[in-house]
Amino acid sequence: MSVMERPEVVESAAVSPAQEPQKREVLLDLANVSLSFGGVKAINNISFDIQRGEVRAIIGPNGAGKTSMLNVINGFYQPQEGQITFKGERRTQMKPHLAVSQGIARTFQNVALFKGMSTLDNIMTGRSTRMRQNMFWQLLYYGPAQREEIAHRKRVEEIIDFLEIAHIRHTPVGKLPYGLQKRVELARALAMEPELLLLDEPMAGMNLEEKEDMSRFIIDVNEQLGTTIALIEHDMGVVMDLSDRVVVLDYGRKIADGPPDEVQANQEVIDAYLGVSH
Amino acid sequence: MFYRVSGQFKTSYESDMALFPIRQDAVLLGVILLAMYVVFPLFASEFTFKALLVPVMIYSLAAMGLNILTGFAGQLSLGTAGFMGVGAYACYKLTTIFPEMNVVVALLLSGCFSAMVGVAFGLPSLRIKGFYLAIATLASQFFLVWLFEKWAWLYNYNASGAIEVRTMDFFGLVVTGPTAAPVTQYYFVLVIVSLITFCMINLTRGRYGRLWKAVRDMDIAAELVGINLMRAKLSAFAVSSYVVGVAGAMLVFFWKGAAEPNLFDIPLSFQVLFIAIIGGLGSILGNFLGAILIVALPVLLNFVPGLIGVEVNSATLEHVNVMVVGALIVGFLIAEPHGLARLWALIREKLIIWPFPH
Amino acid sequence: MVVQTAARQADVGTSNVPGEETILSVNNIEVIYDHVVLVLKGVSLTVPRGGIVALLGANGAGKTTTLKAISNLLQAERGEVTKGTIEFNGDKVQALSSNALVQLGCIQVMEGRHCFEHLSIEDNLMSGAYTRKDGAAAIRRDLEMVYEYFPRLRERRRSQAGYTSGGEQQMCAVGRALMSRPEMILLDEPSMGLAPQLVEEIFEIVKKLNEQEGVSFLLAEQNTNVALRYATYGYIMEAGRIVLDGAADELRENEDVKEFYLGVGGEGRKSFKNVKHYKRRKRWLA
Amino acid sequence: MDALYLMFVDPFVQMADAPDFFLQVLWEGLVSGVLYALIALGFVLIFKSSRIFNFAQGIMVVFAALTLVGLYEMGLPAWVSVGVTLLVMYGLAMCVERVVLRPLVGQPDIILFMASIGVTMFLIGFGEFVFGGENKVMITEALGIPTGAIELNPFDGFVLIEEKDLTAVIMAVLLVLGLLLFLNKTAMGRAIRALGDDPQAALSVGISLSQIWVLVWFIAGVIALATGIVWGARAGVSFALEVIAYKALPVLMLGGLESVAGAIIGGIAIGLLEKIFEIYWGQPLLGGNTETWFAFILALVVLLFRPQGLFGERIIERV
Amino acid sequence: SAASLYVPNLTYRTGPFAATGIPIMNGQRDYVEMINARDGGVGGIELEFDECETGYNTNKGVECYEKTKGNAIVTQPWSTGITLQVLPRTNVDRIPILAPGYGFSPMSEGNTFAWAFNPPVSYWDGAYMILEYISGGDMSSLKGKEIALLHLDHPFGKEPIPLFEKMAAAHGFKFLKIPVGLKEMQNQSAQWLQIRRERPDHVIMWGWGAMNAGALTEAVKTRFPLDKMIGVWWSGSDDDLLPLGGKAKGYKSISWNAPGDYAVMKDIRKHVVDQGNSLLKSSADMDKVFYQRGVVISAILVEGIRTAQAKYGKANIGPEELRWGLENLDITAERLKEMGMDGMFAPLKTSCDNHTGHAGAWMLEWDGERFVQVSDLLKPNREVIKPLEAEKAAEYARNNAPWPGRDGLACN
Ligand SMILES: Nc1ncnc2c1ncn2[C@@H]1O[C@H](COP(=O)(O)OP(=O)(O)OP(=O)(O)O)[C@@H](O)[C@H]1O
Ligand SMILES: Nc1ncnc2c1ncn2[C@@H]1O[C@H](COP(=O)(O)OP(=O)(O)OP(=O)(O)O)[C@@H](O)[C@H]1O
Ligand SMILES: [Mg+2]
Ligand SMILES: [Mg+2]
Repeated sequence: MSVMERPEVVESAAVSPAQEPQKREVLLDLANVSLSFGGVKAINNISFDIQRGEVRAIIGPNGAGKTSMLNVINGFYQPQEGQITFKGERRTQMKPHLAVSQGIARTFQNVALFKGMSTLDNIMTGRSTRMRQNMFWQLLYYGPAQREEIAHRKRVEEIIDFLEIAHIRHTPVGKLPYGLQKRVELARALAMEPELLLLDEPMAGMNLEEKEDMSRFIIDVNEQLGTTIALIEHDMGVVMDLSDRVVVLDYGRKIADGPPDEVQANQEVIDAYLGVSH
Repeated sequence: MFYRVSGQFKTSYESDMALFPIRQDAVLLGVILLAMYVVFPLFASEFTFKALLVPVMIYSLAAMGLNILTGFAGQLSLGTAGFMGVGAYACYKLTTIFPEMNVVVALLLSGCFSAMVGVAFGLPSLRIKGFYLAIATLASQFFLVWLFEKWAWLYNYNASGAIEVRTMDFFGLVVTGPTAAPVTQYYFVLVIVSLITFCMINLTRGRYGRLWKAVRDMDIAAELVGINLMRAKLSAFAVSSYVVGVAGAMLVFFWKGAAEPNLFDIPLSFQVLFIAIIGGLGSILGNFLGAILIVALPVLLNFVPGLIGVEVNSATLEHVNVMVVGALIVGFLIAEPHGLARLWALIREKLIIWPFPH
Repeated sequence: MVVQTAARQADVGTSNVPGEETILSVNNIEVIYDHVVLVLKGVSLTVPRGGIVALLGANGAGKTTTLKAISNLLQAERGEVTKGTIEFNGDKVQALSSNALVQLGCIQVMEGRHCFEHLSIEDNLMSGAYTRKDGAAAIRRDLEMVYEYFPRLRERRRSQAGYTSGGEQQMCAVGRALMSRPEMILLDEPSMGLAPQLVEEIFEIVKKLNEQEGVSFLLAEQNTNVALRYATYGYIMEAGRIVLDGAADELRENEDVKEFYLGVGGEGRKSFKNVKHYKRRKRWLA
Repeated sequence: MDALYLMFVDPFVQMADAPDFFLQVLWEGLVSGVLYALIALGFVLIFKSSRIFNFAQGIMVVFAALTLVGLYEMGLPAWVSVGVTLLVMYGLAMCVERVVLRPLVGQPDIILFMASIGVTMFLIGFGEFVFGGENKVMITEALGIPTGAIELNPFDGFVLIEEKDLTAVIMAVLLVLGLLLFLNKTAMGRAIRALGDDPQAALSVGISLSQIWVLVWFIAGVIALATGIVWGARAGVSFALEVIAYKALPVLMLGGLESVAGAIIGGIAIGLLEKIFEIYWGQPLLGGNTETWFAFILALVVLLFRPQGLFGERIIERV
Repeated sequence: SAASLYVPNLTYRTGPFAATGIPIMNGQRDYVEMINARDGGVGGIELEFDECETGYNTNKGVECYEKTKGNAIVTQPWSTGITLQVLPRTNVDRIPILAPGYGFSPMSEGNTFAWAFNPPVSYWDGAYMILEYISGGDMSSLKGKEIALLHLDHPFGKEPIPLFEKMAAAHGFKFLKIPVGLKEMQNQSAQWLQIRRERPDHVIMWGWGAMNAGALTEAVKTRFPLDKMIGVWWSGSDDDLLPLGGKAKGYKSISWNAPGDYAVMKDIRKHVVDQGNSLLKSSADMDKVFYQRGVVISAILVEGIRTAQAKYGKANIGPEELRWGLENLDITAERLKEMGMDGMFAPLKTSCDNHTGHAGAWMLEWDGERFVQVSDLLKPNREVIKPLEAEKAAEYARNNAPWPGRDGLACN
């Protein structure tokens, strides 16, 4: 069992190398998606796609429907209309917890960590979909179970080093300052080894220094692990610098889509979102 | 000081994930086990066994079961006593239907029954949350007790309407019934409790422990990081009810020797819940500390007037007793809402950084 | 460096611009969580009447803790002020309960949009006026004012706050604070999660309130850029200590502030794309 | 076949055969329902304002009743002793707030729940210490509660309506209306609802927890007294009365923990259904005494479809 | 201590059943106090009467038993639950159980339950005597009648059922069980609706604690003819009836002690109550049935001690001797006179195969203020009951095998 476990882990450690920019295939495609809550139309007939290996920014004023969009993508909300195609497969009804096994991981706007658990355990939960050992061995915490634990622990430690959170390994996340919590959340998402990583305002409430670190991590994830990233962020600087393409939402509608500089110049976007002083 | 962690370096994840990353903890446990296995049996009187040690053990186990569900998986349950009842009645039926079945086997099997019932009553938890679920578990509580009353087959149509434990031996050694020596019963209970405790510690620090805690802390997020809520919750119910069931069986077989249905009514549920919470939710150690407090304290309180030599009639004593216990519970909750276990953790932290204040 | 701050606190203690009346002064407070975690290690700051003071600093520096300490919200988190004094309008307030403080005219907008989930937006705003005695009419007027400031809230006035977007909740929280007609507002990260032009708006509102109603502000902020543009004076916190303070424009010129908080290196704004993997040690930590 | 008949046909035949009896069943169900609702009200109010699942409500009923009777036996005029009892309940509210709630502000629900059980135990001990365990007789005439019975003769049968039950029903309805007005129309009411949502934020906008908690617990105490009077008038006042608290729990599930209206409607629904079930199904087919669990199962089934009960607040799940 | 005999009592002056418990406990206590005060104890040795509070809770019960058994000569468990738990242990600890009027009926089989005693009558006796009274001495007159048993849904409440069923089969009356849940005691509308529907000829109540008051209120309310309602002796407490006063006129309750102003009561008043070392709230309570029942219970115990002392010729007897004493009680009418309890309870004689005595009981009726005796001494028909006892006793022994039984204890 565990003998089979190891290679699987090792192999995943060195995930598929980064794709080169050209000949990008579409990873996720949304066509005419609409979602409404009672009266509120959170998402109004929106279509756009995310290509493998790119950093796709989603911006827009508050309440535009960005978060809802992510929720639709990873199946937490079921859109009333439209289709979603992921890795070439039309998605029908999907249970949220299956998104992970399909390769979609995310972070949350208002940090959604398991407050009672240590940083390490939080990240380990990201591995739970990959753990197989049955209750019996767990009871004894011996043999396969222990080996499995250790294998995954190794993987998690790699991520911990990568994100430089080794020093808070054993602290309960509830006590961590906001910025670090965001980082742990990213770590947890990475632990799932996703193909598509959804980041909901990863840098909200951070100061410049931390934003720089965070940007660096995001870039590295994108380039080294070749993970595709969908990014919601309100700091235009970050968006401009990191993203390959930007989609702009307003009141649930799509008002612009394209390369950053283009979007930034778009008058509608300026009025709806950026305001004059940018 | 005793808690010097310096000079203890972890060279492998194994050692870092070992039960006791800090040596002193292991030592401390050793001392406790020594006391339990050697010292107490040497000096304890029959009363101490029957009214203190054995009940404390059994209640700790029950609380541990509950703690799995409420402390680790965050599903507040008020139906513990009901599941203890299932364990007890199952064990009774097993031992009467198969008289030659070994006590231990019967005991462990009876746990399976309560586990099944537990899962059945756990199903609503997939939809119902918080106090609504808590009250829902009360439903199981009332329903089960009603069943114990009504379904005469369960108590073999006894005239007394209660279940009575006959004398049974474990490879020649009498362990149940009136003729069993208290000390043997004590050892028997102790061993089983230690074993289950060991397993529970492992379970809770491993994968299942993480699943449960994740569900407890934020179940939506848990679902979105790929945890199957149904699996996590039901497994919690199963494991919890199993332990609780075994505890219930032991309660009747190794302590009381007979039980009427309403023994398994709400007061027992609450008592167990108290232990779990005063002891500390989400901790294994806590259950023992809690049990010592909740079970032993009232017993000891009864002796106080005798010791300070005042003459109060038993009723007044009981009133005061209840008041004191109630007040103490509130007091402890205020002093340390996270329970005695946390209190200990804090002390330990202070010891580690001793002599520096922060 | 401890020595240095100690020295600094000496002259911070009373008021930053001499001859100016202070509305709030925090003198060398120390905060401990859970009886063990020492978070604030002697923080002092003062806010002049009618001033806007920015409290800057990395995550975990202790900004929120400071603000909570001022309006006595620590108890619920098992934290306590173990040293130092806090004065509002000249009288000591650390003994007062938080609602007493609100009645005195000092209210806080907490970090992370604490709205009343199950109440409608409007009820949320109204609850802000709980301590007011000056009659329904006045309250109505202010409600209108808030809606003027935040039209988005008017649109969602009937819906439960729990179902509004992050930004909407943030506005709701600020609006709610305004409803109490405070002399002083403690703003904890008002810009967090707000769209750029909303951030500007909020700060414009802050400025307006400050100029028109003479409300004083102490705002903990990550967005140093904006903060220093609107603030008159700034404190920079790290690891539970004030490490640097001065008039806003001075701070904007400070090399380190530039580098670490404004992100303008020698050659204009540097791109996030090519941030280097090293950290230069800050001078004040040297 | 036969079983099926007994299950699905016979009950209704019986209802048709003895309509006057059926009416009586309905009335008794209604009364029981109202009595349950009265206890549930106390729970709801406190839960709404502080997210405390106040288990002490049951014992508060006993305590209030005992105090009332005790004072009366000491020779105080009935209404005076009511007044004094109210004072006592106010004192109790103060103590609970000072000693229990304030130190525990911001703690997890379950801790507060436990604390309330601690309070329960304390009150039991204290109550028995002061009043002793003997049965007491609730004062009714002295309080102007009629004790006669009205006899109606529909369908040339008879339906008995106890006047004190009637009083109970009217009293409950008035209480509910009053509470609804208070909660939804006053600033205090809004504050109470706000407090339940987020104490931290409530503090920060200057809502005084202690003030509101004392108030709420006092109101709960008043409700407890009302409950104590009507229950006491039924079955005497003793500590056995404490178990009636459990009868309120399914009502809470069904009606929703935060809903005053839910308490009364849920109460009546449960009262009626459990009575009908017991009489026409429980007793003939299940050996009776199904009332101990029927309500719970009923509520459970409802919850499966509406996890927050019929009128409870939606559980908001956002990420 | 050598200077006194330690007689503990596992009381329940607290908890939901306190109301029933307190008066009895007072009676027990005061009689012993009186014996000590008046005669300086029994056979010259003082009785140390000690109470251990259980609140009717079995956990506490076990605890109390373990605590007191050390130097106790008897244990009085006072709850069916606790009795069941200590019963097997008494064989080992060799302490007699005294459970007057409760315990459970098969205890009469002394050969099985060597250490348990439930004088003067058992529940099955009670059930029989009630039927005897209803039928006016001729059971066949019950034919075609319907008799409802309103009972607590709890082992105590269910105990008489086997006998009623047997009788119903034998004499062709319809027997209807109406259980009352522990949580429905205060609100029995459902049960009484059923009674209104079934219109039984008689309602026999097997109630305890708060159930009695609840039932009587409902009975009055639903206008059930109270003279058709008869309670077991635990459903005959003045305190349950007083609130209803005249409304409950005609309600009957069988009792193995007849209330009255006996010489012994005067002594108790003189030596205990007036001395102010009784726990009674008011001395008027001395006339209440339950208080006097408590007195009778202690009286039986004291007689047991006397008998033992006489047999073994020493004052300071131990539990084993007391067991013999209780097994060879012979309280004749003369003896009752000497005790100042003439007519207070029926002459009682126990033996090896009769640990109950089956002395008989009287029917009491509530006249609006108090209970008054309305029948001559009723006696159970042993031919009917004994086989049932034997059967159930054997069953118990079987379930608890290996059951020591008499275990070599010599008879007489
Ligand atoms: N579960 C829900 N129920 C009701 N309305 C909802 C729900 N989720 C979102 N909404 C509404 O949908 C709209 C979009 O919400 P969303 O959270 O996606 O905005 P956003 O773009 O993320 O804004 P922000 O940048 O402030 O986070 C908002 O008006 C919000 O009120
Ligand atoms: N309840 C608590 N218990 C223990 N430690 C805490 C608690 N709350 C905060 N802390 C610690 O106090 C320190 C300061 O926290 P605080 O929230 O004040 O920082 P901050 O400057 O507001 O950070 P941010 O900019 O992210 O809001 C952090 O290191 C945090 O770990
Ligand atoms: Mg969002
Ligand atoms: Mg902060």
